[in-house]
Amino acid sequence: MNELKDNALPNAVVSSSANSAAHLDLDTPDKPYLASNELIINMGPQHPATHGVLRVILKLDGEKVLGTECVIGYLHRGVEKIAENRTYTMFNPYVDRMDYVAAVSNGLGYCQAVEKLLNVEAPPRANYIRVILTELNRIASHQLWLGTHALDIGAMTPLFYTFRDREEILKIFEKYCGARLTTHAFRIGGCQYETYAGFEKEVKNFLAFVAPKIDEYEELLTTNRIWLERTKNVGTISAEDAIALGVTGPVLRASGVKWDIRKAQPYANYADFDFEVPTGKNGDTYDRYLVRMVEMRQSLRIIEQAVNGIPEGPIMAKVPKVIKPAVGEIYHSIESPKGELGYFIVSDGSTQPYRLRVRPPSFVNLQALDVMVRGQLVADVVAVIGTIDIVLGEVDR
Amino acid sequence: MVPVATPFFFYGLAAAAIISGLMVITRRNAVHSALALIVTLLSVAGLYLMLYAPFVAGVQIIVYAGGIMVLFLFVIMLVNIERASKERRFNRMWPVGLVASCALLALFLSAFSKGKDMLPRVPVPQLSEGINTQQIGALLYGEAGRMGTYTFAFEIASLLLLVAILGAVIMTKKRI
Amino acid sequence: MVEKYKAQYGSALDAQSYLGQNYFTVDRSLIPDLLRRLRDDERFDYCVDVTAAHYPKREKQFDVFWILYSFDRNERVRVKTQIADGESIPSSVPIWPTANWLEREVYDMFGIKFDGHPDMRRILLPEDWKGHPLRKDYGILQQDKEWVQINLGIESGQ
Amino acid sequence: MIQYLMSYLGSPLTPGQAGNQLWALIYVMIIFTGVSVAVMAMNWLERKALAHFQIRLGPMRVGPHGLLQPIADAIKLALKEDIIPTEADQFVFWIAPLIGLIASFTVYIVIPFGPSQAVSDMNIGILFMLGVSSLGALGIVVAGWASNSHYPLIGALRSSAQMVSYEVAMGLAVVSAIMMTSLGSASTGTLSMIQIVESQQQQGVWFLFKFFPLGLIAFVVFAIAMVAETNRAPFDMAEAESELTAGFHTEYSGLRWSLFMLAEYAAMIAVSSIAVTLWLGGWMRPFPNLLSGPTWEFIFSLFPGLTFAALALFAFIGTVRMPSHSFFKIQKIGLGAFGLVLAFIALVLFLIAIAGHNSDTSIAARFREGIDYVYWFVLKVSIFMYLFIWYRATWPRYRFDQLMRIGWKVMLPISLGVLILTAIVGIRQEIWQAIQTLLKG
Repeated sequence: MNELKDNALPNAVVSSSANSAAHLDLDTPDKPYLASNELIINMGPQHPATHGVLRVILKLDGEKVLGTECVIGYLHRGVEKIAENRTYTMFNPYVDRMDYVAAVSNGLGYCQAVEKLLNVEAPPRANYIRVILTELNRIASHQLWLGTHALDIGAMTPLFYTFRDREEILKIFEKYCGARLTTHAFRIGGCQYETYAGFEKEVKNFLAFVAPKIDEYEELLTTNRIWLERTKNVGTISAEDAIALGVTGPVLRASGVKWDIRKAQPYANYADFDFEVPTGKNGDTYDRYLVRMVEMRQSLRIIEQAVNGIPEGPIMAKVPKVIKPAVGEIYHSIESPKGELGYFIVSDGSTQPYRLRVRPPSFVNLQALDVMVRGQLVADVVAVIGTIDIVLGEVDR
Repeated sequence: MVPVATPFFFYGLAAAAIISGLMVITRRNAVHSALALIVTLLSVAGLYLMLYAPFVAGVQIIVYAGGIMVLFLFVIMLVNIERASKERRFNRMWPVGLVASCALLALFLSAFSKGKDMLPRVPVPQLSEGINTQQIGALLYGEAGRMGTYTFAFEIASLLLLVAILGAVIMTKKRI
Repeated sequence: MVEKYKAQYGSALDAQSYLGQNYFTVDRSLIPDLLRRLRDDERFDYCVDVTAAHYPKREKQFDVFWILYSFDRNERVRVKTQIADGESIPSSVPIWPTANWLEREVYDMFGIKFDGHPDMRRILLPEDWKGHPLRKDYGILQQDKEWVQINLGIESGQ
Repeated sequence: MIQYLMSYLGSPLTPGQAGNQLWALIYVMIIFTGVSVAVMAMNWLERKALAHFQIRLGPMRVGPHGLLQPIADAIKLALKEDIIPTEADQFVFWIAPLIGLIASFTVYIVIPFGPSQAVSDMNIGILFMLGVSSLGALGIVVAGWASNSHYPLIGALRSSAQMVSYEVAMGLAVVSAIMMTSLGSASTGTLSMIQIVESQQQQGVWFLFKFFPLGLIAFVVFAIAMVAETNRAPFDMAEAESELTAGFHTEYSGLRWSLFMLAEYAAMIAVSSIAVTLWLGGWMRPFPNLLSGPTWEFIFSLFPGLTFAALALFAFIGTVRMPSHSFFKIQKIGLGAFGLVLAFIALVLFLIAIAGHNSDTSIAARFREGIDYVYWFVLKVSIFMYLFIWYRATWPRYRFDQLMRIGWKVMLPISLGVLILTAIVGIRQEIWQAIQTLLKG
């Protein structure tokens, strides 16, 4: 009987995934003759809206989602294993390859974690540079998120607008450190490069350039009826659920939890800056969109303050040539554009980390997908995947 | 208004209707049957056109071929086709069907043998194609203050359909 | 808080601090209990991470870590315990649902089983992969050649 | 021969009415090629316009400003490997694109490009159009099913439900326009496309403005429903690329896929033609009654020439503005030549207009009239085509349940209400008389 039923499903059913879909409870009781079937759809790993190589197995009743199962790991490169076989300095560029959209944030988290382990502080000027670049990177990451998210929901045009403006940020990165995407901008103990001539002016120009552009995106979407219908009450997650599922970043804030590591446990010199932490009320896709839009504006505020207040001075702290931290373990986390990005380092006193664990925000946030889309429609799945803002490089590491 | 190759089209359409009608009941695959049924409906629409009844032909296409058959296909697609096609096509009921079709054949044969005597000898008025739609309207709804011949029947039929729609809605909706 | 637990659990619990970060080193037997109490009584309602480290030369080969955070107290704490190879440990999914994937990853990478986990399967690596890559005895260039040959059709297995 | 030509050109009848099969065949061929070329042009235009909406350039490499891109695309698609999945239902998979294509091309039989510029003037014209274009849904449904794959199946289910529901609102909106044909001072109701336009001329008003705002509302309902009917953004559920990869044509490739595209664009033009015919006065130029007389005729007949002249001017400006690098040499020559062709067409059109103005019964006059009709019709249709592109660039996609909700809970009641109101307003005098007699008696 079961065999017959399986045959009846069109052949897109992933037969090879039988074991991975096992807990979706495929063995529903037999339906009477001519009953409509539940569809099992394999979304991805090659699908335009899964942002890379995420594979989601959807169990559908018509268009309604009864359950999801994420299959990840297609991009697994064993970053944590690599870390155990590289010195602290050598591993630094590798972290850029995790969340390649927000490489600067990754680098900042790693450098600060090792600095903490060594018990050194980066000098103030380095901190200012770090904050400027990290916040620029946050804007770039949110822009990329906005473009792809809007494209998932069917609005093509914002994608091109955001990419046009993101280009300006990447130009600044390129001028500063020579790379656009995987920047490797910071070193353990500070920054390697002094800012180039005209850096401040260029950043200020960018601020003046991008503020109206953000209005432009909002004009296209914020009050658009279709956008509202597609995002309001879609993928809702309550604050309790969000905390229980360990969701962080804009997704958590949209559920109404006012928690941002930049405020709660300030790192670098975020304590010096004046900025707001936006929160949402309903925890739906629209609130997450609004939160991220406000975050972009707040990032602009931070950058403005940082550029105006950037002090003179050294950019590197005194760090030994060969980094050899004492035996011990440390956890350090920062607020990456996606959420809490943590590094847990166990040192055995040698030049290489004994164990380096990355706490990836996308990985943990992706867990909430199932809660968010249950009972919604197929079209909402792509909207929710977009709104969680995952980067598969970080999910799979 | 000279009809073009009338016998050719008549026999062509009739043959298409009959062959596709046979295919409807012999195809194992329900979607193939549905497609054959569409061909049947379209051929019948063609026959209507030859009878100078373009409105009926148009309605046939728009309602049956365009609307109802799409819904048919919609339902068929949701259904377990592979299993249905594995079932025996002509099951236990075939003697009943045979008897019924034999009776129908006998009726047709008797009508045919008695020939034209059965039909009224009054020549059917040749209507112009142009006013076919208006005439249907007049028959169904009446014209110039006069009730049409079939107004009452038409309204009754629409009431029946409304009841059927209500029934369907109540059956499918769990909570009203 | 520390005194309270020390008084209750005695020598099975040891509270330490390194570079300003607090952690408990506890006996394996305390595990589901202590975590639950940390969540319920001390409001550590957010499980940041579950991870492990491998020490092949020790008798109890694995360190398992829970990194916890409390929104109310704005405070982080780590819980650390040691288990031997092949030993399993109670799952913390009933306490924090977020531990689901995190524990699966630990299982995937170290081969540590969690009792009571709803779905103890590999997460990043394919289900029938052999070996657990983050163990120290798993070489950095090592691969499950057989799996690669069968599933990807690559002759050399690399 | 010339006599024969004259006799046809002088005839106020369509070839179908005149029973002239040869002319009908020639017309069919002209329309078929015309629509195919229009689809290609539309393809280029859509990519270009969309690109400019999105601050990019669009195709620039194949020919000057990518003008030859559709041809390159067509060649590419024709030469591509035609893949039929092994598990697909071969026959149905093969026939599905043809159903859609035939349906969307057949409707052109009754589309009037002018009072005699149509293949045939059917007495049930609009009904025929709606019926045949509703057959187009079958192609999509069957294609999705035959692919034997999940995304196409869902796409097919979506599109069948969508088309059937929006057909209802669309049909009611059309009925309210048809009803208006019978509500003039001296006109009878008709379903014929040509007579609908003529009735607008007699009543001296486009149905868009008749019984304001009833005509307008019906038109808007139709304009929304026609986007849904043709599966275009923001109602492109059936091929929502971010959800269903490509919806019903996920498994199609090469020529078969291009047939679907051809059918889609042809259907877009067809529904736009219905809208133009029913509400925007079809082939009529603006103010045919108000600004009549030979002088106005002459002024309006200059428009086709002016349009082409403007296009030629654009081409020349583009030629001049092209960078003077050797790489652009061929492109420059190409664009200049294109401009010259356009200018030549403009010149011919001007000459025809002038010749037609001077003599009133000659072939030239007939020609001028025909060109005018087709020009205004095509102009109105192309406004709709541009709107289709504009929608696509601006709006996100609706979700399926929202789409159905709008169709059934908003559009259907509105169109039904408009229909009833139109009837009441149309026979208000009769109703008033009836009430008066009732009060007296």
